[in-house]
Amino acid sequence: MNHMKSVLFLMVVAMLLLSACGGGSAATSVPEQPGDATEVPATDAPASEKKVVTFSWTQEFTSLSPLYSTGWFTAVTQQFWNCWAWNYDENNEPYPYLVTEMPSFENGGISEDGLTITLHLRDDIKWSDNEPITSEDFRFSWAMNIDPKNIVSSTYPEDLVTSIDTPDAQTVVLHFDTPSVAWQSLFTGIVPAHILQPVYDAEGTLDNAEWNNNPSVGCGPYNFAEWESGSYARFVRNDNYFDAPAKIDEIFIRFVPDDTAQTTALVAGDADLGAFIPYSEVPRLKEAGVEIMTQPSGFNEGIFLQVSEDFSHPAMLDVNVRKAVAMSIDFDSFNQDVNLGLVKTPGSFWDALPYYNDPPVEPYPYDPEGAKALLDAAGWVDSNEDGTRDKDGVEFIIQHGATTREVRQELQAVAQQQLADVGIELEILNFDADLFFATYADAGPTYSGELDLQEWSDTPSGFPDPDIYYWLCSEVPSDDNPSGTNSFYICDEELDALIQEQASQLDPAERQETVSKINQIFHDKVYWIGAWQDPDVWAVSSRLTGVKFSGVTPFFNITEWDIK
Amino acid sequence: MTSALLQVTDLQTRFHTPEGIVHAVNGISFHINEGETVAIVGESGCGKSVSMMSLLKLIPTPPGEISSGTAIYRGTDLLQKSEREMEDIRGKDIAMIFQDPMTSLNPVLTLGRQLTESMREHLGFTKEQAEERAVQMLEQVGIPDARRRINEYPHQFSGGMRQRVMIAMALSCAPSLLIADEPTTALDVTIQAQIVELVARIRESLHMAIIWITHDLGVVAGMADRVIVMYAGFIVEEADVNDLYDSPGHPYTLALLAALPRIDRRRDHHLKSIAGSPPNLLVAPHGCPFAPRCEFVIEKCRQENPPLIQIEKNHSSACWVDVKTGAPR
Amino acid sequence: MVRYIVKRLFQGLPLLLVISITLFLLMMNIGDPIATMGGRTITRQSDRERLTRQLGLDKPISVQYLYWLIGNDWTKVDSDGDGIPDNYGTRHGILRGDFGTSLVTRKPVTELIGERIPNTLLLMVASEVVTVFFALLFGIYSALRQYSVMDNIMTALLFIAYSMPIFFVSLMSMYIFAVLFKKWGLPYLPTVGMFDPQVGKTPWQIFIHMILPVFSLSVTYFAAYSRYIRSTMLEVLSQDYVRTARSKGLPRRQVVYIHALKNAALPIVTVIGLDLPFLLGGAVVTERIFAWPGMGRLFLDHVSRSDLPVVMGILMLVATAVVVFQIITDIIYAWLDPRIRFD
Amino acid sequence: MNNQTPTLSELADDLITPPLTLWQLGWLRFRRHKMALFGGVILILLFIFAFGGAFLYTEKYANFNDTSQRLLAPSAEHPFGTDSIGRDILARTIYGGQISLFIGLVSVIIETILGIIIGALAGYYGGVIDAILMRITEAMLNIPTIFLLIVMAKFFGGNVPEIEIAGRVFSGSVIVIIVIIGATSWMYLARIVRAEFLSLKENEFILAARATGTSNSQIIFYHILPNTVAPIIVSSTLSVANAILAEAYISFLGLGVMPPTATWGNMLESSAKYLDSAPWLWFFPGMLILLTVLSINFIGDGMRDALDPRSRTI
Repeated sequence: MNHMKSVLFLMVVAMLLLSACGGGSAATSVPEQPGDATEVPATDAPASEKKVVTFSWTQEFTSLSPLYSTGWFTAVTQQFWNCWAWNYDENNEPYPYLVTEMPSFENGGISEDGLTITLHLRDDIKWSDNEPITSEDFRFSWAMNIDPKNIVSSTYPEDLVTSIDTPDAQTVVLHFDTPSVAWQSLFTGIVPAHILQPVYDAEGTLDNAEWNNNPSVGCGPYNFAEWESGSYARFVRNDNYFDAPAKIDEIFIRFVPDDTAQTTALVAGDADLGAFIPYSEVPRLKEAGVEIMTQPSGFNEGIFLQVSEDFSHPAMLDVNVRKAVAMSIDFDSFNQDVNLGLVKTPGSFWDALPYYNDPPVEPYPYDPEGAKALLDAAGWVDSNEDGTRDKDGVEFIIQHGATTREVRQELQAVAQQQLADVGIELEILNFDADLFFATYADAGPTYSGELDLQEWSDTPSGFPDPDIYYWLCSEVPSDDNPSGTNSFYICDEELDALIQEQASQLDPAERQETVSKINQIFHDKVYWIGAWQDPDVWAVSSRLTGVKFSGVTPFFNITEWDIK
Repeated sequence: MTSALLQVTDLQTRFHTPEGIVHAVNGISFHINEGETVAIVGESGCGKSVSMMSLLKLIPTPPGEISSGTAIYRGTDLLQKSEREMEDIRGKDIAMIFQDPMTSLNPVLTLGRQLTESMREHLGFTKEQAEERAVQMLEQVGIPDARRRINEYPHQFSGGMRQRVMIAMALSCAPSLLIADEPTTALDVTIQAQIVELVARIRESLHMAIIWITHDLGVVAGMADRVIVMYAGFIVEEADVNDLYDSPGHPYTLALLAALPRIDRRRDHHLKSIAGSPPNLLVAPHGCPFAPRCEFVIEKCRQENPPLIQIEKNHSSACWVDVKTGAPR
Repeated sequence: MVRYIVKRLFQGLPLLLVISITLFLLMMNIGDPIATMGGRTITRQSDRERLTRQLGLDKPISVQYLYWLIGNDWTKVDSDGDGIPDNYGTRHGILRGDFGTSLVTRKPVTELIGERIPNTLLLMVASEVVTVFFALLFGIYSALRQYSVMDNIMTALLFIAYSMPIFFVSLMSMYIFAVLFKKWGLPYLPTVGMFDPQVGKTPWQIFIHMILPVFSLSVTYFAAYSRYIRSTMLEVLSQDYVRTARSKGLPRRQVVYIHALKNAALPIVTVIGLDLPFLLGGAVVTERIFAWPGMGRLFLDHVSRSDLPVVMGILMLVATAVVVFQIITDIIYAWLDPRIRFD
Repeated sequence: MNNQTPTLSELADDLITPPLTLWQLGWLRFRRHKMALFGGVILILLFIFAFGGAFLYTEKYANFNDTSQRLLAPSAEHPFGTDSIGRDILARTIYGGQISLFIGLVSVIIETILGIIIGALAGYYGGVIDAILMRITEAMLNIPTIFLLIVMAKFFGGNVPEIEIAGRVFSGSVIVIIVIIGATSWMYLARIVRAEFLSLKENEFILAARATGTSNSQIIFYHILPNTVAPIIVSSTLSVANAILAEAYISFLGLGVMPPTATWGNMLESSAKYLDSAPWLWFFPGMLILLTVLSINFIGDGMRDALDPRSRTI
């Protein structure tokens, strides 16, 4: 005992070295742990025989299951191993994938009253375990989505479907109470009934299904292989794929937490593909020979104006004043300088949908003198000569709130200075996203009435469908409606009617007319000011060939990609 | 006269502190013969411990500095030796025991370990041999049940016991010189006597020289052959023990003796304390350092520091005044 | 001894309870977890109401805490939104080892944390070892040569290192060892991640990816520890028993490494022992800068989405580790110091 | 530097030093502490930089942006270069420095007040009050500070309007940061104060004061507290450095002071992106933080040696 103790005494240092060995052995044992070391590309047969591409994701996906996934990166990753009923091409046009043709009035897929939609499935489609994909899988996917025992991420638009009939294995009949354009957003990913039905029967929920994070069976060109949280995920070619097999053998996704890391990896050739490239990183990438591809995905960065008798600054109720605000900020120069001329200032919320942005709406030009004139005319003058305009004793001080994203803060600073030049004082505020978008019930900042200008990037909700809903009067939050999303408190009867109308117009031509009217109202009444187009920005290594992107299903032609 | 075991000449030790240079020892010279016991007496801060630690080069340098002097031990100068060579002297030839037995033993090592390590180092003993010897030593210094207690830690012993352990430790390599730095000061009076007696007994059996540092003249009366009195880093008087007690040759010694309770004094005799406080060693000595407190002070004392001169056989004193007559020398 | 440990553990429990209640109250206002669940778009009203109910976020805070603490499998909950409790809950509560399920990833929190702990420990233990090793080296060296030129230079350097914000060290080291070295054509170090996917997760890869984060983490702690060890050693070296050991003619080595270091080890071990549990939490800033997939990054990722179960799980894990390590440190201290006995 | 000069009593036996008050002695010791003096000079220069610089550049200029002048390398016109929207970094470090130093000082005042009150109450009254307060202290110490800071920053981050102080407009997050730094850092000080109170309250002069019926608050504030000033000052000085660092960390993580108010910390926030393309973005604010923390640490160390020689450094 005594001897032992004196040994330990001497080993204060050694003790720590011991723990070092612990650390060291952890390091050496790591490679053996997840999957076999033999699966790691480098230790496998000659790397040249195997085509491996590395994609870098700045955010890790959450769950892989289409039911539980949230966020863009998850949805995008599904393109590798899961499948949608229809895909979208590089023009964001849908084309049939699991179905034989897109349902329409013409081919009878959509009934005259718009309440029944019939999908005809291909008969050669199958899961990666060779089980056929049938109408039952479709029905099961839908049923699981709306099952209250599953805490899925979103039940929209599945909850618009009242029932599904499956007369045979290749026919899926959807029934609606009211015609809805949102049908196009159905079946964005399906789940295998033959795998998950037993799980649901046993557990009463799919929430904890192992398949969610380890989807052993899929239907895409690749199979899920492994996923190590915080580090990487791997997908290998699905040899049972029902379409033409992919040319690249393996997709390695590496999670890098920030843009700098991503750029470094791309420049060094450690990554072949990067998504969500900030414009500030573009010059470095181009310089290194990395190709930058942009693909409209419906998103536009924009300023949402709060127009409410109850909350807004009185000046903002005047449409001419709102016009003046729009004319006071030099978005073009900002996009030229800070966004490096890669994007334009959008005039319309539907900027990425030329079909609906027709006739195209142009943004208000940068015209501080014109803005001053408008403000003067509206009665907002600097009567007390403190540098800020005022009227009836009320100073023209408005608030601009956004999340903490850097480029937004930069625009805020620029806007603050430019608005000051025309005599409007802008207070700028920033919040974390989970605070910024907190609800009326949680007294989120956008609902407090404090923020006259609210800035984020958004898209028509069913892109490439032009549907929108925030501005509906029914979305105006109140104590009775605490989850309403209309943080602008805009209840414009004309607008409300038009938004409701387009939502059930299944005929594209009629729809185009309605949306154009909405588009014009947005512009004329200045409910939304476009800041910059926010397309998907991809960085693609020059060694990749055949690369195309869609703004909806980005990897629609992943099977055609190859390595030089 | 036998040749000196240790001859110290002009030893000077200073400390470089942020406040300035502390002149702790200012050129002292003395000797000690084989088997002789010399007591060094003085108030706290007079430099007696520092001078002894200087001999063994135990002064932390920096800030300490042995600025001059020689210490010839058996023909070689200790002060010229390297640290490595000193390691062979310390504990083996010259051992030391310290004032506070409570803090002088390492609290986290067993007594056995602390007792045996110098024997293993200096005498090349095996662990078993050293332990055997350690038990003997402990028994010799009066620790009962030594074989068991050797595995215990210092905190399991009382102060007196610890000082006995310290003595056993110091004597384990049979040194020819033992420096005892106020070994009894921290102890109870009864224990003090036991320790003094113990050291005296061992001295006989080992034929060992002892330098006994103390601020208490009473303790040394019974055992010292010679007494050296130090003040402010100087030796102010040196004499055989009886000469010193009978006819002190320095006012400081006189004052020290006056502060001592004596059995032959009348009960109502008041003990005298020495007025004033010891000098500030930061100031370079000028004149006699005791002058400000001295009853016999004359003008010369303030001008010039008196050298140590022989006043009788084996009796030297550093004073411009003959304390017996009060007249200048 | 066993009684002492049990007693200390029971003393720790109320403390952890207080911590958990306080943190839970704070959690209620750190943001809306459902706000960001819609991905890039705003969560729909119907989904929000359903999720709030299904995740139990509509319950009063006391009930939410209770469910978190002891689970809800003993009571019926309303899962379909008709206002009538229908099914027994499925949660067991943290007291029974169920940390809950992440609101964001729907994975069990224990799994999420479990995946990250090895990475964090790898990084943190490595830097602790590097730190302590060099701190002992430097601390003892400069204590033995107090006031020497080297000691003064080192003290000044340590002060600078001690004052370095970790992100500054990180950025500087990345700039020098990755950017500039690359520019100069020297072998340069990787800056982010744990390994290069092209090469695979080999020990060598992990090692070279660890260098910069370990360096950045070590600089500050190294300085603090060195200064602590130096002053502890100085204090010990001025003790009487060290003088005794020297007066016995023991070689310097033995005096320093046996007599002095053994005593200095007591406070040093204490400091290290009390610091160890904090390693679990990882280094938030360092892991973020170097993209290290550890607990710190997990915390940041999930706190930014108000993922209460994960955030609470990490915080409670660290708090518990602190309590446990205090006890362990006490026991080791007592074991090392013969003066302390429990009985 | 840690001037571990052995006291004279350790060297020689005892040496009488001329009687000096704690403060005289402290100043003597401090003055000798070369690094502390050096730190003092640097800190004064930093204050001159941050507050004197305001005479060279207006705040409006510090916030003036021109996107066509972005990311310019240091030049005669912009000695520290420009940032991502063309603001002058020198001017921003000046105004950012004011806020950083302000946050450091004010949050330490809060910390000190909290620490003294909690430590004094616990130490003086003992018993249940002590047990409860020390449990809370322990609880706070059980969570790594950076986690506490993040959680509290989010807790208070919900709604922070701009505020106006002395004619200048700040983001309300300045106040939030000050409060949360103060609220997460008082624990060590509370422990120090408690320990001092525990040892002092049994002293004769306190017992005497009690015996003569002096009220508790008087004893606490007039009798005991003045005797604990030295360790409090040392601890608080070092805390300023920690507070400035805390602000930088939390701002670096994007949870700190919000724009348009610049601080050295939030200037660093997104600069990692420009690691190699525009290193001046992170170099200057980073360097200023380092210098400030360094100089305060020097001063704190000097003060510790001067006023509180017993304490051990870490």
